[in-house]
Amino acid sequence: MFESQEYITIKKEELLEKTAPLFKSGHRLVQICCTKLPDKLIMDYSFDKDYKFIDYRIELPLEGASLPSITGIYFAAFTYENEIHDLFGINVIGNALDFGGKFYRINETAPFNKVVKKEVKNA
Amino acid sequence: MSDILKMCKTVVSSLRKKPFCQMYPFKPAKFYDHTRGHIKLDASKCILCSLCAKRCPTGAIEVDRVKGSWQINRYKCIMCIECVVACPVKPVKALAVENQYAPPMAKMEMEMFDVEVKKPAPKPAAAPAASTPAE
Amino acid sequence: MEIFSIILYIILAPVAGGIIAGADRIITARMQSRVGPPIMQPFYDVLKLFSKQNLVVNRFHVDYVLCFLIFTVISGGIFFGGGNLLLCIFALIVANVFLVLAAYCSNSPYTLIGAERELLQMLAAEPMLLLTAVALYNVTGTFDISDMLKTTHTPFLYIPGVFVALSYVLTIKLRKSPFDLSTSHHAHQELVKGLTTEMAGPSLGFFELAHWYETILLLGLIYLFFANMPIVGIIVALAIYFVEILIDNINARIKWELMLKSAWIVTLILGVGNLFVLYFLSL
Amino acid sequence: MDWATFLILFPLIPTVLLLFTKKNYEAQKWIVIISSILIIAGSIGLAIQQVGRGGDFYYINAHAVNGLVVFGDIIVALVFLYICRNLPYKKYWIPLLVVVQYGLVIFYDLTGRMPEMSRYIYIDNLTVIMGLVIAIVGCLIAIYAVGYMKKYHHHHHGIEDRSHQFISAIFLFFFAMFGIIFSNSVAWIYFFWEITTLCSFIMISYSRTEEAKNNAMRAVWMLLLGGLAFSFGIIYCADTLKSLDLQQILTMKKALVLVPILLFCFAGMNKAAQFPFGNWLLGAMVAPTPSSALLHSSTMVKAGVYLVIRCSPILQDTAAGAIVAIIGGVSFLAGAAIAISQRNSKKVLAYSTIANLGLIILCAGVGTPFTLSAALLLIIFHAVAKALMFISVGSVDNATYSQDIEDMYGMVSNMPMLAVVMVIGISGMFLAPFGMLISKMAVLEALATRSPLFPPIVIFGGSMMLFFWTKWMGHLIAVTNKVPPKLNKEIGIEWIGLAGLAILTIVTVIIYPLIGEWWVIPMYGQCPMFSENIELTIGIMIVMMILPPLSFLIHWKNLVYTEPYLSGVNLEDKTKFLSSLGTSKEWSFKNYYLEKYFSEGKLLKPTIIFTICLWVLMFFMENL
Amino acid sequence: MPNRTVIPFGPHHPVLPEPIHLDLVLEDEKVVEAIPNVGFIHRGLELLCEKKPFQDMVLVAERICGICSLVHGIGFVNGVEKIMNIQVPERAEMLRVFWSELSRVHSHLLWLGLAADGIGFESLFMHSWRVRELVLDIFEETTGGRVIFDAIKVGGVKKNINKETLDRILKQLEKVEEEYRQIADVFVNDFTIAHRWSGVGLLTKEQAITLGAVGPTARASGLAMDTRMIKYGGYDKITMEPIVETAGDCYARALVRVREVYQSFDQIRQAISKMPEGGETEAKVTGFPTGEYFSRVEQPRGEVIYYVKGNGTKYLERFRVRTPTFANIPPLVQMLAGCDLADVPAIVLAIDPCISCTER
Amino acid sequence: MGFLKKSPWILHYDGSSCNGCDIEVLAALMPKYDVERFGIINTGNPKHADVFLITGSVNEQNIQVIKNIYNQMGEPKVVVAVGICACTGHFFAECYNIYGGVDKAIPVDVYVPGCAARPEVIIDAVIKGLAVLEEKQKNMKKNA
Ligand code: NFV
Ligand code: SF4
Ligand code: SF4
Ligand code: SF4
Repeated sequence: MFESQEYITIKKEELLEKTAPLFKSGHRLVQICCTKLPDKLIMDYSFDKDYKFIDYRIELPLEGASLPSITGIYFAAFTYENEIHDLFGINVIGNALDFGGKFYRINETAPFNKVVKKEVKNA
Repeated sequence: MSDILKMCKTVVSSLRKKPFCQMYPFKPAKFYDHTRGHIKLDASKCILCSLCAKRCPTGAIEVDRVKGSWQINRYKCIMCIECVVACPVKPVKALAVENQYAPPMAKMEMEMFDVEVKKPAPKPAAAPAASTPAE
Repeated sequence: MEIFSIILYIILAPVAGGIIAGADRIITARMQSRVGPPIMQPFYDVLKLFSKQNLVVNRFHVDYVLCFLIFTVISGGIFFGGGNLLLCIFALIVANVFLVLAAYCSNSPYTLIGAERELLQMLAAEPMLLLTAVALYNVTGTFDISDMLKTTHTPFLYIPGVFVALSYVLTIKLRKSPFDLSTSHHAHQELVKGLTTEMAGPSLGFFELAHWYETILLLGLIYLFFANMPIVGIIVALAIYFVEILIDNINARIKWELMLKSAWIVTLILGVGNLFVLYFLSL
Repeated sequence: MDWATFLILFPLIPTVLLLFTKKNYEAQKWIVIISSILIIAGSIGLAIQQVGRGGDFYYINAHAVNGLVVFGDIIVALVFLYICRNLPYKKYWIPLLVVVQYGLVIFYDLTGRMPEMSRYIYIDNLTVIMGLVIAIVGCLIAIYAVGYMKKYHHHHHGIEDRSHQFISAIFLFFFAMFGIIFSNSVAWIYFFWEITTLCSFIMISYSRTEEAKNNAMRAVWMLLLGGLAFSFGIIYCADTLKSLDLQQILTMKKALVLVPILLFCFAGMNKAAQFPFGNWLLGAMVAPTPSSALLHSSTMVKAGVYLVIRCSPILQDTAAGAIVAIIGGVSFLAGAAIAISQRNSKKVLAYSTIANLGLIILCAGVGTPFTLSAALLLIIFHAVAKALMFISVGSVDNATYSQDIEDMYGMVSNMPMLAVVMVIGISGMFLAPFGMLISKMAVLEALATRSPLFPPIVIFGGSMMLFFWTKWMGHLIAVTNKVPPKLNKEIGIEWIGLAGLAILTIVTVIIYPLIGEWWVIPMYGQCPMFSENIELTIGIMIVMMILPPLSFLIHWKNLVYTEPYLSGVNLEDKTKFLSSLGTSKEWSFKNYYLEKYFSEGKLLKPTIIFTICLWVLMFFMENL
Repeated sequence: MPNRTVIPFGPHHPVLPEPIHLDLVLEDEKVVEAIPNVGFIHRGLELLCEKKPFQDMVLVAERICGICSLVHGIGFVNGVEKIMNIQVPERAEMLRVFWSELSRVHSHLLWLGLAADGIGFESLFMHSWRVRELVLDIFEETTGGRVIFDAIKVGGVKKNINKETLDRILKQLEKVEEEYRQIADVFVNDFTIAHRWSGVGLLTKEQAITLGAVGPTARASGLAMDTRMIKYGGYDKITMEPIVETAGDCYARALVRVREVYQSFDQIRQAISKMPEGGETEAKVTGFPTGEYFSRVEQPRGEVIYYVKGNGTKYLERFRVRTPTFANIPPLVQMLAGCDLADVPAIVLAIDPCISCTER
Repeated sequence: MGFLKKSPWILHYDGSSCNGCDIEVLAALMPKYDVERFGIINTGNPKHADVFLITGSVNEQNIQVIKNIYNQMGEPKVVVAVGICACTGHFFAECYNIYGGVDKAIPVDVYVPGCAARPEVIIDAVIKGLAVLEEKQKNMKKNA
């Protein structure tokens, strides 16, 4: 048996205003996930209450993407945001507990997003 | 008071009982039928088709058709048994799972089996290839 | 005669202490449903430690540990030479202070915290040790151990409370759970190996050796409660040690606050209380 | 001239001379050194003379100068009033204290109500020991002070250099102290008694800062309370007992003399900074360190305990005596407990002084010969070690501008010699075989048979002392890998004081059986911790002291140096580790202060209330 | 000037079976600040999906962690089966439930032991692991491995269990349960354990929600949340109620786990009784995955999420795991503030941290 | 002196293992296998240990930790790489963050195969390590 899920695509600017009501209504942040597609990155913000799964999706460009941090609403997001910064090279603005790229100390920059990596090397 | 002595029962009873210890090196290790110890090759059966090597997710097996050698790196093998499943030799496969685990070593060396190269090299396994998703 | 028994102590105490430690490990293992090491294991351990490299953070560290050993031996020597019990306990305290200093001088965070914990343990345990001396004095009328042994009545009968309280703090001194706060002599803990973290090879060997001497000395203290009945005394001392092993195995390690409070409360109620009872009875 | 008279009067010469040496350090130095030598020689002379006399006491009649004492009283009273000239708000009762007590005493004097007496100066072994302590320890501190004050003004810029006055006050102090211990007339004692108060005011207020002035004022009024009790005692003696002769009073019937004796004890314990009066001593910390050293070790507080010990024959086996002992015990416990939570080295020392004096008072309150001799040992060892501790803290302060114990971490790498001296001092305070521990053992032995109340007090207090001393000592001896900060390390003439006291700390331990044989046993008939075979005892002491330094000389072969265990995140720099955020971070360690249980805020108030209750109870019980 | 001691805690530390690093700032023994750091086990195995065909990714998923290995496999194949629309035979589903509950028992026993070790209760540690060995015997008998089982594959399971063995296992379970009861009694009632755990590492229900706690950590704070309630896989045929405690301290977390073991015993019996006799244990897998799915399953430590996205080749486009420990790290930071130094291991262990899961 | 052989104290560090080998190392200490029979104690402190059991492969972040711990152990010491992660890096060797087996960081004396290595093999390995340990001690003496 599988639960059914749907993914709601929103704009980057809407993120904060969409998450705040969820916080108020007692949803918990399930996860933040980033996926690299050949032409873009997609971010999934998943929330849950009473086993009901809500997923907001944001599309981002491959290079030089940036995001507002939701740590102001969900403090727990800091782990995900640091991780995404380290692995995908997405610049998360306003992270409440910023490890400054040292969350995972890896010897490559943004291994999940090779495009960014090349750029950094050239720079 | 009794709260402080809760563990007493277990402790004192184990003091009376025989230890749970299996006394390993002095008594042989206990294995089950399914126990995955190490992969053993029956060199006489192997046809050097290298299907096992292709299937192996860790690249532990190396097969050299020319020299007639079948090597396994025990330090890469994860005992997933995929190679055994993949081996096409019938009715008894050339590869088998032994219960006894591979011993620790001071050097990492490939374990080599010399396989007699059968004169007509069988066709590179066309039939079994279908059963596994194509490479 | 005294010299003779002192020499005997210096030679035999580590042997006896090591065997007791070995038995301790076997019994502990059996309590945990294991087989456990051979009884001579502690000796192997210590001899091995002496054959290892002497790793130090700075050299003074070894000296302090050596002083710890020496003073423990001195304290035991005073005890078994029939000297003054107070002097013996104070020498033991000095030994302990040297252990703490050894930790301090090595300048490494976990040892330092271990040192601080050891101090807390001393704060918890020393009062009872000294009180034992005072109580024994009240019963036997002397601080001299040689004279105490000549007593005709059994001190235990007069000061059972002190005996129980002493057994309680003995758990601290023997570094057994639930009071194994500063060295983690047995299970693991938040301080790695606490006080002994920086000790390696020979210096750890000294530490273990001193611990054996200490164990024998403390069991001797128990023995004094039955000074007029040698056999009973020895049996009770060993029984107490067994109880300590049992306690070690049926308790989690507690935190320092509870340790300090409980040790002091036990000292005050059982120890001091017993003295008061004795005082009023003899009035 | 008699040694005693010499000792009383001679200090006045340097006192006066020094007043004319403003900023002339050379002159100060020589005056201090020469007079110190003379004073020490005097005290030793007295001591030898006393041994020769077989330990008996004797009296000197000095009726001629009795008039001068009255005159002195008037002057002192005027000085006190002068001090009170610009009082802080609402403290008008301070001059009132002065007026009442001096009014009474001078009135009695001038109206001839004071009974006549013939034996003004009294010398026995107790006085001799006190004399030795005051002379030797005090003079070493005085010499130290010369060097210290120079550096003190080096880094306290705002303060006017009046060090000549300061040092002169030290000698005035000696004058008063010798006066107290040699006098047999309570009126004389009272005169000298108040001079010490005056001296401490001068010293405490030295820096003239607001805090210093306040603290000095507090010291004055608290001490004047003791003075008041003293004057009442004198009046009582004069009126009811018709005698001012202390020795005579002590031989009277207990019931008769208990009231004045208790008043004297009150004065004594007040001076010895027992709770609830501990505050003045704590406030005295603001003064330059030599004055703390002086107040805490050989003078001032020792005058207090001296008086209580003098009175102890009367206290023995009385309920009041027991309460005196309990007050001492409470001070001992509270002082030791609060010291645990203190970070400032001088404060730790101050609380430990209160505690140790409490122990002495405890012994005096119990009052058996056994405890008294233990108390004597305590006085000697405490004076030496405490003086050493204070002056070394002073030197550290001069070098690092900090009195914080945490800042002394790793001192042995920065200032090894000073650290060694301090370690000796601290060992002297609590470690076997050093003095304080011997005396504590003596106390325990002496108390063991008494009521079961006292041994636990000693034991618990002792354990707490062990705690704070050891953690301090540990800080000193930690061998750090840090580069030492640039320090002002020159210690000049102070070394005489530092080294002298350090050697004294060790020597007193070695010769203490002799002290016992020459002075204590003749007086009290016994000395605890003193067996027949002195040689063996001395031998054990020496062995215990020599072993540790010897072991440091061992040449360890095959030492392999490594870095400390830092959970595997060590960095090249041994003081740093790789932090969570990927930066290098310095690890640090601070001692435990257990403020949750032992802080001033938690313990001070209950102690004060409790001791006040005890005091009230004591006087109340007398009337029953 | 506060008395601040700064020390590193971990990555190598004997009470921590796994490397986690904390910068601790202490006052006496009180922790005033604790900054966690992970990454010592980061392997980056999510990216292996570009190199290994999706069937082999089960092996990879199982090697995310050796404690919850089997459930990792199940979670991953759940996702793949969903996007490939594979109907798993019922017997296989029940076997999966059987194994995953058994592995919950093994994981909880392991944790109880480690947690006991963290508070210095060595003999309880030993005894918990002694009981755990009995569970491992069942595993070895049925799958051939002690900790890494390799029993799951896309479309079903690799190993079948015959009837006699199942009966024997049921008997063995009786024995395990009896032994366990004795140990559980100690955990629930012992004085020193209560002293070490009760009131330590508090997390209120609100904090649990906002900080995103999952699993026993959340349930101990009164949050009735158990992913098994969404009835994935074979769980639709199993009846259960989430186990909830309200105290929100380490003790409650231990109690939740202690009680969950009983619950798992019950579910194992349910699974065995509901297992259809005979029948297939694997479905045929054809084609390549396309589509995406967030598969959610309940691990011993809480809810875990596998995101699988196929792109029609034999390699997955994206494989991502969000593990329970990862979600429990922010609550951990919250819990650590203000505790004692001696409580640090207790609290860290109370969330049952599995760093290899967290960092993959 | 053959005491080294009779009391090898182990230290265990989890490199980047999946916990599989890790808990098997612990299991070896537990009642069923009880390596204390051979005097083995899990010390948890590099300065006390003789045998370094390391599970899991080496990555960017832990390579320095492993080296630090290794350097803090007193000679003679042996290193046992437990599990194929520690030997060769498993298939994680292909991952971006993994350098490979433990021998990339420190010299390894005994390699233990298996994923996960069974407690029995771990016992065998430690015993095998003891021979190496003795050897090293002899060399140490010779050089001294
Ligand atoms: N349960 C579990 Fe895991 C997973 N997923 C988690 O943190 O243990 Ni290794
Ligand atoms: S068992 Fe698996 S890993 Fe081992 S050789 Fe066979 S296929 Fe390769
Ligand atoms: S698959 Fe079988 S026959 Fe072919 S090479 Fe491998 S072992 Fe030999
Ligand atoms: S070898 Fe296997 S079981 Fe061991 S750590 Fe590596 S993946 Fe885990």
